[in-house]
Amino acid sequence: MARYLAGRAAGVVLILFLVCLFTFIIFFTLSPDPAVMICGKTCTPERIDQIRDVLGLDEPFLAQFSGFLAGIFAGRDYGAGANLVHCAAPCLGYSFQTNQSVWDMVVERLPVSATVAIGAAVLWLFLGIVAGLLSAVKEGTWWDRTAMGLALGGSSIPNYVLALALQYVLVVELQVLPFPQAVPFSDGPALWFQSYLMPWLVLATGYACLYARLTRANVIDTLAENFMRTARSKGLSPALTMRRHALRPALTPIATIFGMDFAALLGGALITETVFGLNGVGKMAADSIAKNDQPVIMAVTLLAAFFVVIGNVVVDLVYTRLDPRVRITAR
Amino acid sequence: APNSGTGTGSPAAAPATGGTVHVLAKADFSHLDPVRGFDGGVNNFYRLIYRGLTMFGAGPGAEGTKIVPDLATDTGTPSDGGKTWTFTLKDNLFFEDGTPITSEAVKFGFSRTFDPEAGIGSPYGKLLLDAPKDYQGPYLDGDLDTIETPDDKTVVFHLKKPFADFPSALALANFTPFPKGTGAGAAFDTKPIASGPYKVASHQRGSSLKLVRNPQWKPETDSVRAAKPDAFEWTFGLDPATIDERMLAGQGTDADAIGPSIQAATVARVQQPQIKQRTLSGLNGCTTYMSLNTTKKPLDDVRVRQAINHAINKDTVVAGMGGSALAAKGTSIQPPTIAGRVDYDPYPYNVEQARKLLAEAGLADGFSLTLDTRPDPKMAAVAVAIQDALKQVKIDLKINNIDTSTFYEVIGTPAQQHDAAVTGWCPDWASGATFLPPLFDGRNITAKGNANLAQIDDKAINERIDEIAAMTDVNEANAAYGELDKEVMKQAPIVPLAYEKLILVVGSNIAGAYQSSSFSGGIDLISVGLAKPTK
Amino acid sequence: MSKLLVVEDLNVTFPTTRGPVDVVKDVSFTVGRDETVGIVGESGSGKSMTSLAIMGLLPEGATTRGSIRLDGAEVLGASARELRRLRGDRMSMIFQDPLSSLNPYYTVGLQIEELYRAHRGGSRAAAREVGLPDPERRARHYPHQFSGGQRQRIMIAMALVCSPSLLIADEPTTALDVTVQAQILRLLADLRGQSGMGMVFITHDLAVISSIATRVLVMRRGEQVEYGTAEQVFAEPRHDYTRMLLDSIPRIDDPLDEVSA
Amino acid sequence: MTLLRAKDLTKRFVARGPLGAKAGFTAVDRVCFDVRLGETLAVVGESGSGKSTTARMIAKLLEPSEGTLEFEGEDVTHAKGAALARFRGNVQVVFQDPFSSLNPRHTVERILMAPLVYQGIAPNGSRRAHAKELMERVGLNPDHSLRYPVQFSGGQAQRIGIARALAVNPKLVICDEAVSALDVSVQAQVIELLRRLQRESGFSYVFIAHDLAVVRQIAQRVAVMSEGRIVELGTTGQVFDDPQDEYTRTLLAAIPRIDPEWERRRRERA
Amino acid sequence: MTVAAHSQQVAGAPATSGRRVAGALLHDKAAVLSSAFLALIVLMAICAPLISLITGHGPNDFDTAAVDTDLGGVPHGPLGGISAQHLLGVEPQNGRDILARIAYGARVSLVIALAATALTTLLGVVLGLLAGFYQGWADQVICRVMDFLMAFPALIFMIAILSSLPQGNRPVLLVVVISVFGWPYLARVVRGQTMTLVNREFVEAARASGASTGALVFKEILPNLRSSLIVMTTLAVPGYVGTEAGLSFLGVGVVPPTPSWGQMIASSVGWYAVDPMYFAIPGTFLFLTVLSLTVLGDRLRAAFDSGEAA
Ligand SMILES: Nc1ncnc2c1ncn2[C@@H]1O[C@H](COP(=O)(O)OP(=O)(O)OP(=O)(O)O)[C@@H](O)[C@H]1O
Ligand SMILES: Nc1ncnc2c1ncn2[C@@H]1O[C@H](COP(=O)(O)OP(=O)(O)OP(=O)(O)O)[C@@H](O)[C@H]1O
Ligand SMILES: [Mg+2]
Ligand SMILES: [Mg+2]
Repeated sequence: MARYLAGRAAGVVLILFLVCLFTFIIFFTLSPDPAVMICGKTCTPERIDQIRDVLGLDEPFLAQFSGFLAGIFAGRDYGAGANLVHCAAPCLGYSFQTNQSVWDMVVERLPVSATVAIGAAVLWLFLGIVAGLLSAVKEGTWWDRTAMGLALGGSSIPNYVLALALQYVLVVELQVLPFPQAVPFSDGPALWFQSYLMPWLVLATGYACLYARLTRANVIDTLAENFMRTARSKGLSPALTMRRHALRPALTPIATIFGMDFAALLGGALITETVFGLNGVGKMAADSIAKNDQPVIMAVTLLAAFFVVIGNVVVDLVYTRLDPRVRITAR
Repeated sequence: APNSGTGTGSPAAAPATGGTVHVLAKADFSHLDPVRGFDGGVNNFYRLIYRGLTMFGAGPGAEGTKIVPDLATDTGTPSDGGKTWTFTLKDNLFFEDGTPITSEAVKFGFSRTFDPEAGIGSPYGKLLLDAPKDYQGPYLDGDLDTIETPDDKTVVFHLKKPFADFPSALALANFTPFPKGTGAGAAFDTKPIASGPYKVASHQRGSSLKLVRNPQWKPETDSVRAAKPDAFEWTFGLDPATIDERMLAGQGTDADAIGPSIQAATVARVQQPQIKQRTLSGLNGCTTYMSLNTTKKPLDDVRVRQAINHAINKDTVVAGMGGSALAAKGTSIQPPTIAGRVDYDPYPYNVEQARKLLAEAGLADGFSLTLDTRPDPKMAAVAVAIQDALKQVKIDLKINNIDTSTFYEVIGTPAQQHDAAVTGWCPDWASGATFLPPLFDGRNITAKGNANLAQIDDKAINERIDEIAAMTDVNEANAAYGELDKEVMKQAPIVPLAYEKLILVVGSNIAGAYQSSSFSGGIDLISVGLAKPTK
Repeated sequence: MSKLLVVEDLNVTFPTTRGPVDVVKDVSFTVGRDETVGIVGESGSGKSMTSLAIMGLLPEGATTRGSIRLDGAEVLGASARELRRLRGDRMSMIFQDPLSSLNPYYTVGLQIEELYRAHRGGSRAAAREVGLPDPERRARHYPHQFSGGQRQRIMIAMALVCSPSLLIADEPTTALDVTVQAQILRLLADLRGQSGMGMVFITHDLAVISSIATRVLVMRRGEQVEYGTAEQVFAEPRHDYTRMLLDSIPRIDDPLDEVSA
Repeated sequence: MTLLRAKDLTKRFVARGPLGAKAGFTAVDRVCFDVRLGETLAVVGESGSGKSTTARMIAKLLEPSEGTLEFEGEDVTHAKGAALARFRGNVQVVFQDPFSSLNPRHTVERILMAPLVYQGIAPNGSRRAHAKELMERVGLNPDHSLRYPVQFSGGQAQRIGIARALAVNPKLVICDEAVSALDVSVQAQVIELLRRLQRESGFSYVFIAHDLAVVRQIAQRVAVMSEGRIVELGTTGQVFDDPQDEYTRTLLAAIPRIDPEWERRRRERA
Repeated sequence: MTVAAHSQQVAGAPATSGRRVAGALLHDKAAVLSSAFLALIVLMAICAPLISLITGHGPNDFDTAAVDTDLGGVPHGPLGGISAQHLLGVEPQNGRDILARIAYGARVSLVIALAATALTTLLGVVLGLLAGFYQGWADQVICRVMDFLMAFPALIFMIAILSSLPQGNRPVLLVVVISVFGWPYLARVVRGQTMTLVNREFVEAARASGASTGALVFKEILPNLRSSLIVMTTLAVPGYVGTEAGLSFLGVGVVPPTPSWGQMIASSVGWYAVDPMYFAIPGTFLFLTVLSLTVLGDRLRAAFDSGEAA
């Protein structure tokens, strides 16, 4: 176990390093020159050179890359003379656009993304699994057809359409919710809840649809197993029969997907955060891409990669826990 | 809700003192440090917290582009044929922290534009002032000798060459005075030192910004800023469609709110009388145009460029930009808000004429062109409209989408630029001086960051530009630019497509709102206020 | 005293593309308290289907006709809730295929435990009595870690844990060696004596049937060909099939006829 | 001639405790035996004594922890590639658990054709006909060839497993309680089939069973296992008539019998 | 006679089971309707030029007369400008015919979505199965590659790569890029379930029957993954339609004015309050397509499953 974990940790570090390296290479070779963007409309070549110099963009690839890595582990200095600033480890640099410390930006925005992700995940797991389970149990009934039709419809509607439509109906027409705004929890739980409700709903819909259909398919398969007959022969309550015997085998594949989906969401829900004006990592990513703010892009990339890789490790660990037959072969 | 539904009057009514004006915005300001930020939106905002020697006037139409004194007693005295400018400061001027605003502060503020890291705003400081060639700003190189401060109230600028429009340049916020020695690094981006009627109370990057009154600002020293509300509050990061919905609904504090221009899809919804009466509409002062790369075949032939000018149906272009409510047909290079601009239409829509010109050029069978554009819906619509129009004259237009973040870099690099590009230009102030020379002076063509997209290098035009720049009478110069516009269009290096309009819906409690021609048609923040402030 | 279980004219039908197939046809028998009815017969003759019908656990699609009464109450067509109350507690079943009948995701300990918890009562010592060595440790193991016979004993333990009044055992000892089998048969006989448990015992081992069953039902192709006391069926079989079956029993004292080299 | 020789086969299972602590358990302990060509070796013994584990190891489905395995004189303990393929073609297995060893998503026909397909064997006539013929041989209705495993009874499923093992012409068939779920008449039929194949094609069997009567009928030699070890190995006659080991004696004593009185009465009536 | 016998032999198993399945599907109303709808869409895509010819509207022809340019370009008339002229109405602002754009858009959207789905499914299933089956270094390698692809900022990469590549054949490029980054999602699910199935006894049985690794993985294990696969692949279709739209929106998708359903839906977003039909029409087409695919997938599975007991 310890050896396995050590191996995985090494893998995580390797992947993160590769992601950094490749992202850096893309910027270095393919991506636009941020100096030009900063330079603005009345721009001279000298000014571009000057900006490149200030941002360190004129250095060779390896110097830039090692500087970036060194910053993460040991911190680094920016500028010279009176303008010198020390950026303590873990240093992700400063935004080209706003000069903010990228680490601070991430720390500030992560809670918003996490709130969005966790709330939505709770919602979609609940909705998806309950709907899928009910549909499986009532296979072929009108409930099953309706739920699965809705699930298909839900997955055919893009996020942004749903977001705006929901806003139109709930806020503009019915006026049951205020216009969404990121309200911190300290402003009162009710307000906070209201403000995140729509993002949760929107994000959860797409996932819930997938999870409902997957749950249904897997539960139907499981229900046909002989051990379900045994469970029924025990006279357990239907809830317990379902939850314990049918759901666990059916949910193991869903655990895999959930790990991936949730980890990806922690790295920011780009569209939803943008549409609802939530100041999370996703919006930061969208903004930084639009403005070619490379330090910020690097940071969100690294953050998302970190979550994804860790998510995958967790999924693998959970999987061997969930399915005892797998455990025996897991090194 | 106290102020929703029934409007308390038109947006133009005089505002009362007090209350909080809310502003709904898509994105946060790039920088609070005025030496760094430089665009219509942020310049409009800077006027609330910063003061300069001169400023743009307050009022609709031409009022808003007039240069008026701010900290200075007048708009400056030129001498030495316009090479030296002297300004005198008013009395009783203080910064937010109580330090008096002196000539030293003016000089310090101006010299900040030379800092290699901070001075990324407008280029005029370096372009105009006769500073040592390698001067790197006050933080690295100390004082700047070419700005004299004979006493606390007098400041004298020495320019490289005569520049009649210098007071206009000084109206830009980049030259905001600051107490000597402050603002190193990015200090002002987080904690600016206000000199205007408001100061920053709190700023959460990307989500909100709150301004409150600056008690050190003395109204009697300021004849331009009305500064009626007690506070301003920005909400950033909102989706455009959401902003439109909120402005239409006008619930709660949204009644006290102003926002950016509505989207095309919302135009039909602002036609109801209750909403229409709180709607402002006007030009944004920019020109949307298609540049034609005169170095590429067959665009090097003026007849081909003229034919393209004739062939493009600007009505469909306007439709693509959101219809007549959101754009007007473009005819001349300079938009109608520019002083001295002549209204004329050198190339009316005429397919026959276009065919004839192409036939003359030996291209009756058409050819193909590549158009650089951004994947922005509006730009895409314009590109498709052009494509559709050029089909009639057998020109096969290929659309090359360039990611928004790289677009300007690509088209500004002659080596990468294709045959044509759809883009726009806004002047820094309302005269031809910041419109025609950057776009059509052949000597400005650079290998990177090029603005002369047509790459036209015409001796006559270049010379004329120098002549006009040397004129000391601003009005005379403006009139000359109007004529130069015609001269340039004879060469047809670009196709003026449209002048974009803004439609602004304001909250029902908003008063004193008008569009300022100096800030891309945005609502002039120093005059806006509330009709009935609630406490 | 009323009978514990009365099965009357039971029919089980499966739909197939070639029309409905009757896998159980008009089967009738009764089980009294403290009585064991043995069912023997051809493989595929409907023995398991009959027992599943009693438990109300027939696979989806199967239809039933007839009547099954447990303690006088009709089981066929009883509500799900009613059945649930009966199952595990009043009647329980040992399934034929132990590996696929155990949930691979849970330890066997939990699978036995949950039944006990659901109905309370009963004896938890069952696990020990089926002869699994080291029950405490093995309870933490998963089904795939057991041998065939051990799984079968787990199934038996599970069925007995709540001391049901009716036990249906579908080939419960096929995977057990004869010593363990004898031990299990003794255990079942004891339970029958102590708590008056009735039992339906399905097996192919006629010797086992003869030692445990009070009455015997012989099935073939879904039909019941013979039904009577053990003694009558074994000593005076009436049907040809029964005779044939009894004649086919391999004999331990018959040595291998030497044919191969 | 020796077909298969197992030398010191040992299998240890490592069970993981809740905290990753390992506990070793030796399921099969230094087992040695050989199977001769055309012979039936029966393996009997206590439940959980390691019979199936041994069977899995000699079928090369489980890596032995120790020991070697020879087939036709060739060491196949670590056989791979072509050698393994050859081995697979020669050794077939009937599994103890009938349903678990049948792919629930395949029709019987497909299950029965699988060995042919996997080993690239084309029988005379079509594979499908071959599958139907196999079904008939083990007493299944060939019309049911398109059914799925769940649609069969336990005994029928077991016969599908037997039919699958016989689909190719193996030299050795390992039968792990292959007839336990069959009624005696079908059992007799299947045993007869196995013996005929042995006579005609020289099949060898490793026959694991609990039914000692069946063992006596079919096996030439018997191995008795207890707690992972072979405690006795000898000809059927020796083991049954003169058991040496204590456990073997207990085993033989526990065989259930029909009341001899009933037997007698029935014979008299007939 | 010989011919018949021969053909029966060659066709082998699929012939009879294929015929049986087809027969079962023909009796199923939902399956027939779904197939009919899919056929209609394919036909529409193929005959798009014909549709334009009949209606007289090309997919990129402006019709400013059909929209009100003074009102931001809303279509004249109710229901998004549905009229005898424009059977499914027109786009706001420029008045392009929606029917023509739907027909042409089907080409791009369906080709991209279906091809990307096919490719991701292929890659995901094959690599997922192998990783789950071997569980040794092969698993390690495949898993690390998956980790990398999933952790990699695909969007940034696509923008950088696609915008610096020549226009070329965009749809092909899109399919490749989407698939390369898309397969690990499915592969991980497949891998997980495979790890469970590998230990099942029937796999062991097949191994004993002499099955090669390939046969074990694809013939024995794969059929048992069907349920998850059907769900994931059918839902991947709308997902990829959306991805294409998103990429187009970022300027790296198909080049305007080429219509695609995703782009139509994306550009309809702002108009939801004024011209809901603009969204409803492409949205409905997408929904019905996915619904048809799902129903057909479900029914196919049921028909294959039923065996004798359908
Ligand atoms: N789902 C099904 N569809 C059609 N026929 C079925 C189905 N399930 C079982 N059968 C058939 O029903 C018959 C009776 O099966 P059952 O399991 O009751 O036999 P059994 O007497 O228990 O046999 P065994 O001793 O082999 O276990 C068998 O012929 C079997 O093929
Ligand atoms: N995967 C495993 N992990 C741990 N222990 C195992 C595993 N498989 C088998 N065992 C143990 O190994 C021992 C031998 O099992 P095996 O299946 O070989 O017995 P068997 O002789 O076939 O018994 P039966 O007659 O009951 O089938 C048993 O005690 C069993 O619990
Ligand atoms: Mg049975
Ligand atoms: Mg065994």
